[in-house]
Amino acid sequence: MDLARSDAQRVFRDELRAFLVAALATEVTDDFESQRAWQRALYAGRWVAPHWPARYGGRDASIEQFAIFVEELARARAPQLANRVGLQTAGPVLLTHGSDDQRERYLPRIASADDIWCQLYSEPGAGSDLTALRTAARLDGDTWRVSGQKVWTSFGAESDFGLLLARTEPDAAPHRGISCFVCDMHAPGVDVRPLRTMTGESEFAEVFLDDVALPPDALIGERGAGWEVGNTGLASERGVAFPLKEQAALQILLDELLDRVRRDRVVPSPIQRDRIAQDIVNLHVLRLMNLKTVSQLSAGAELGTWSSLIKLTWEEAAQHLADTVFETTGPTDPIDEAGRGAAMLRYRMASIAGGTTQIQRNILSERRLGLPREPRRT
Amino acid sequence: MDLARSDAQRVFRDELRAFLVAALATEVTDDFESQRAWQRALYAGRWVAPHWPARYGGRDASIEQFAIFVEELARARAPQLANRVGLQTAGPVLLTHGSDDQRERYLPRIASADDIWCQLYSEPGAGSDLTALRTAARLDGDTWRVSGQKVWTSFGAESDFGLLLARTEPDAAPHRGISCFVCDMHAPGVDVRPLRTMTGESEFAEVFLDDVALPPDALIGERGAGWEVGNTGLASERGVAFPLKEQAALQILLDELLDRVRRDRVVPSPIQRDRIAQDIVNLHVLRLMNLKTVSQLSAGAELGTWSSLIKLTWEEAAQHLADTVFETTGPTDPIDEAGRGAAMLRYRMASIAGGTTQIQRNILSERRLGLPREPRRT
Amino acid sequence: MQFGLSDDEEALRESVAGFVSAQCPLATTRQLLDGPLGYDPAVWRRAGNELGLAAMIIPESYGGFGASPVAAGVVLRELGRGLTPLPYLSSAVLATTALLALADDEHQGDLLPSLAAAERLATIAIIDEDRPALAIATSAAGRSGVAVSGTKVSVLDAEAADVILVVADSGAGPALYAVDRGSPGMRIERENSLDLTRRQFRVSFNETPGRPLGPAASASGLARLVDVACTALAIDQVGVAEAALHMAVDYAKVREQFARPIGSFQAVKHLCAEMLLQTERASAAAFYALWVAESEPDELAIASRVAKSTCSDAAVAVTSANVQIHGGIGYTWEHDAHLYYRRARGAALMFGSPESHRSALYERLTSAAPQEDPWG
Amino acid sequence: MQFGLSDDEEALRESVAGFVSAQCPLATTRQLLDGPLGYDPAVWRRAGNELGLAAMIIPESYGGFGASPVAAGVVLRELGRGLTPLPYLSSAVLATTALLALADDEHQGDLLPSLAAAERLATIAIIDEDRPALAIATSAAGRSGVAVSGTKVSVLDAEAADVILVVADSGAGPALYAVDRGSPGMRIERENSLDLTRRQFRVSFNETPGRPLGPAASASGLARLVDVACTALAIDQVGVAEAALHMAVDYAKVREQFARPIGSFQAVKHLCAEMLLQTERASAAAFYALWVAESEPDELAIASRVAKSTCSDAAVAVTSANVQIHGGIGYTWEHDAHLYYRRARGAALMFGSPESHRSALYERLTSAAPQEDPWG
Repeated sequence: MDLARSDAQRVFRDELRAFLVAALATEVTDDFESQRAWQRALYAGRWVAPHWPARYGGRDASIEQFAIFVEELARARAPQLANRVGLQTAGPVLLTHGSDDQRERYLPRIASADDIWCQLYSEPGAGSDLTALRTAARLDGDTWRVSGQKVWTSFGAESDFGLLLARTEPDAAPHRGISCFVCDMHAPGVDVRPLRTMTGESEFAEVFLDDVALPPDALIGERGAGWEVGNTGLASERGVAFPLKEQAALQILLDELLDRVRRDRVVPSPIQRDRIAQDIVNLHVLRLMNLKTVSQLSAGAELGTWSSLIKLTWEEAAQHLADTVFETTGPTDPIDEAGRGAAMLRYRMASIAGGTTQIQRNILSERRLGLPREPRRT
Repeated sequence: MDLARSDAQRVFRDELRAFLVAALATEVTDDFESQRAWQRALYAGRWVAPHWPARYGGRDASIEQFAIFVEELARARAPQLANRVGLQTAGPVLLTHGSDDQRERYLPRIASADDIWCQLYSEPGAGSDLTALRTAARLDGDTWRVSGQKVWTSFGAESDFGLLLARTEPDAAPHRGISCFVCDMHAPGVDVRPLRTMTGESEFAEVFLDDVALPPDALIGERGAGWEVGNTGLASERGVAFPLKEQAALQILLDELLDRVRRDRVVPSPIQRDRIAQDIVNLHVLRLMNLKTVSQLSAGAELGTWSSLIKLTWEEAAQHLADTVFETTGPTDPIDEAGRGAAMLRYRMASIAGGTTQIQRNILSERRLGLPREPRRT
Repeated sequence: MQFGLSDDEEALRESVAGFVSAQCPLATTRQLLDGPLGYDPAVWRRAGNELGLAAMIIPESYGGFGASPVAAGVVLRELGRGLTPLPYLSSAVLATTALLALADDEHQGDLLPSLAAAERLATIAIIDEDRPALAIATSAAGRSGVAVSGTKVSVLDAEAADVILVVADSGAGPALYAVDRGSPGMRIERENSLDLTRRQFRVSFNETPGRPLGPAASASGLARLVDVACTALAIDQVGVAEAALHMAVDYAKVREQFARPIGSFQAVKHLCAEMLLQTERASAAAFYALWVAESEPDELAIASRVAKSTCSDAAVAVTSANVQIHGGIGYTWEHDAHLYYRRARGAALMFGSPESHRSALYERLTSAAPQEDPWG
Repeated sequence: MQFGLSDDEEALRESVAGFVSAQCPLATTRQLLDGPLGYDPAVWRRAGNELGLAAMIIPESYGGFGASPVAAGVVLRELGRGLTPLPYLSSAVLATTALLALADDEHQGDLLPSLAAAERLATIAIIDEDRPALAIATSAAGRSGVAVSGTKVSVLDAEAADVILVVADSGAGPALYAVDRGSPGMRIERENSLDLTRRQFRVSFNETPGRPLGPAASASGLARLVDVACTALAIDQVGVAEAALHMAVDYAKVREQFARPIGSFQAVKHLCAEMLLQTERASAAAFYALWVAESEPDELAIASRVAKSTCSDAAVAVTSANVQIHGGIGYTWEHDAHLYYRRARGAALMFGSPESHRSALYERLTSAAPQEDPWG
């Protein structure tokens, strides 16, 4: 048990902090084009994806340094990166499974935010059961012809490329017949429509693919290996970046609330005080669970089902805190910029997206505790 | 919607109250023989089973009057009836399915507490799944020979007779091959051993049956119909008596707690105050749910799955209150006569006995909401 | 004894349910969300003419039907089930109850017949900004006419109301005042409320002319008004919870994942069973409070708080679970799940949070000797 | 960075686990439940000789091994897992910590070597009856000798201890006093505690002779002692929760109902998954507090309270769920499930309930400016 930071980590952090102080000296807004400009500024300092190889704009940083990077950006309240899906999802996939040509072509432009990427995985009929996806890619000569419908696509409207999962072998076992592609979002047949969520915002899109033609080199990795290819990085940088960013978002929300309590702008009842204290505890524990993630990865261990424990810890912390914020703040003085109750509504999706609570519990009970799978319907 | 009491009900209640005031004028202790004496005193006034026919010692009372009866005994803090298993379990079974001879022979002595009865249903391998019971009754000439093991038998040591479920048709479907018997607890081969529970008390027994011989007229109702016969009354007087008595027991516990709060012998924290308030709410709602039970039965409706809602309402209220009592009272001043935490330990069984929480939820989801049964193992 | 609807009450329920599904289905309500009132005044008039909703609890002497609180509850439950934004709660229940309890005969005779005929709409303004419900800060003063000053929040349907009944300090205690639409010094702002199907307003008065409707009210008279409001919201939440439960169960039966209906998984089944339990507990608590409101008024202070806290907790839990069971589709704007969740969350905080009602119950039952026989 | 046991720590864990299962299995502990001490002193001596438990955190200069709090936590977790009633927490952790923090060199030199050699046993008496942990009412006065008066509760292993370290008011603030076994005016009564595997005592002193061990302690010095106690109980509860989780999972795999292992039903599977989650969260919180105790002492006030509240809530929930999953058999005296439940319930209230620790966290993080960088 040793959680002390090494000198190298401190140097890395201090250099990053100095860069961020300078880069954030001027006020930055949070619209998409500002996020793109911010990503370019980071790219210029080689601070956009430090764990990537230097040849693609990174610093060959360790996973511990990458964790420091994510935390420091949040701590500095830096804007989001415009191309975060490209960096977190397409990046690891291409680095691991892309051809040399694909890597050269896409990775630098992902890092520089010249190309924006989105993810085309979920479908209306394939939510918890992603292996049930039905979007099909059919080989016509050497051209892939893709038809189907995708949902829950972030940056659908802004994207130049989409990382696509489609069924290429209709007769194979459900998770074996899937392949992973680069989909040109400007190609004919790609139709992106905004998807409005319960919060009233349209932060996602539905993407309709109608006989979209993709060239042979759109395929990433082996044909039929799309399940493994598309999930690359889920248990490493994505397994670190997402929870750390979410932890930071919750910490900011909690800090806002505590600040209001200190200034008597929120006067919680005794029960609400206990709720807030539980939020403090939950965030503290989430931080420790995330530390443990980094520790495991830096020791070279697979995360495996640990990710389900992180997911459940996060979703409980998020929903509890968002509910607290709603219940403690009056209608005239919301903490959320989006209005009172906005976080409470938004975090309903924490127990749904990325594997529902129920799916995580199934994974833990079967794969971590070794309890029997349920019987299949006869 | 009309919850007003009729004049007849008020007359019934007032007569009972007057009887109880007189009968309880002298101090009554709560050991078994005192409970037997108390039951005899009630029997003398025809107040032991008012819903029974007059010829067996009852008053042909309605279910609403029976509910009043149960509540008034609790309200007067009357002692328990020694033969309560006989009255609540054997009584309805014999009244509905017993032969004339069986009724004449057993019912008056059940009411007078001359015979004490117990129930022999649960087995170590048949808890949630009662249809899995393995105790077998085999016909040898005209004698039934019974072997097997029963658990969770109240009054095992004090009983003269046991109401027994045993498998008589080994080849029939699990719940079809069971028959219901009167088992003479003094017969050779009956071995009763005390079963100590987590509270440290031995309020139950294990009963071992080793080739016990039962005469032909020990069979109650049809052979193979034991499942229906043995569960008679579950959804009528037993469905009223048990929840009302338990409601009363919880009300007494809550009253004790509130009384201590009033006298500053318990000084709850703000969180504990909210817990206590929730206990007040829970008991109020349990009372209303029980009222609704009586209303349904008096309208001639079947309770069916409603009993599962009652069970869940009760077990939640019971465990919540018992936990509150433990948490709010110090080690030197327990509310429970049995010591600090005794109720908390005892009510662990509320979510296990009589159908676990999980079984009740299954019943509700499948039979009340019409959700699909789970697939059977292939 | 009957703990459940009588044949008459059941017939009323069916006709209201039929009216709601025919005249104001949720698809229509969605189209009115951005409209000026949030509902269609023509439908409200039809509800008055065809069902007598506006006149229900008004005594026959004022042109009403003199119906019981239980009957009003039957209506509120159906309007909750349909998230129907008609001004029934505001005008026909709360304002009417306030007039019957706190106005003198003359003003009752002035206002109630026009409310009964659905010719006019009223609402009540009782909750002061940043004060508990019964600590009335809004004041009414003046020699000839009366001028009302102060700010009220959570006023239902204030924009639609022809007259706002304001509880204000008369100098001799709180009393009821009528302020007409468009009176000078009155400002009506829509609150940025989570709930999209029940509009709430912040209404401020600055030397606004008001008509005194009756003498200063007793504390218990005012408290009873809040008790009635809590009971009304409680039964509304029962309808909300029942609708969400049925949506969830229906979806769980047809949505398939892993080649099975999701409703065949115990995780979903047991969640539905828990939703059912919460809903049934809420229903028992709300109907009991409604019955008590008429038949055992002394018990209303307790029964209404039990009902409001139980129904609020239930409606929030059940509508939240409904979102969860629907998964992604339940998180979309187009799906109705969020409308129910928003309604439940909003109603839970109106006229006191569950916690505040429990706190009041605790105080009542632990101060001095018990005032009620808990054995009922 | 390593958030988990080092090879040495893992080796320690295995040897303690081996010792527990060989020398003090639960079946043996059950036989000692009604005995005079609740444990076998010979086994404690062997634990001293073979594992060096008594000497672990005592500095080498006093005959100990100078081990870290994390190492002590590794031991506490195994003793919790086995419900092992050895006086490790009382003497080797709490009394030793108190001596190291509050006694002067002379008295450390007097007591620590004999504790390290497992020749003597000590315990601490810090919690006054009806007072919060740090409001010390017990007093020490006198000119030549010192006389201690007052009543302490929740004193561990008081009957077994050769010396009781009493925190009492010296006049200039609370300080540590040693009271020897059998001193006049001292009365030791076993508390009727729920927990059968950790004995607690009420100890009253009436003009009992005591030896002052050091100067008056600072408030922070005393607070740190309570923080260490909370951290120790937290990791004990991790062991308790882990044991209960494993019992439940093992049983769910073999117990059949409806012709299936009950562990194939989602209701049971998901309950087990939730137990796992609680246990893992608790483990992270407790090990972090242990690490902080040595490496970031300023953070201990927060980390220990987070750990104590998290581990208490987890242990109670997990041990209760374990009873539920076992069904009827889990409700029997002969089954071990209740011993774990009792232990968890008892430990949850020692040195402050989860609620009291949350309340302290709230006060700390909302009073004035934040004292810690929450970003870690």
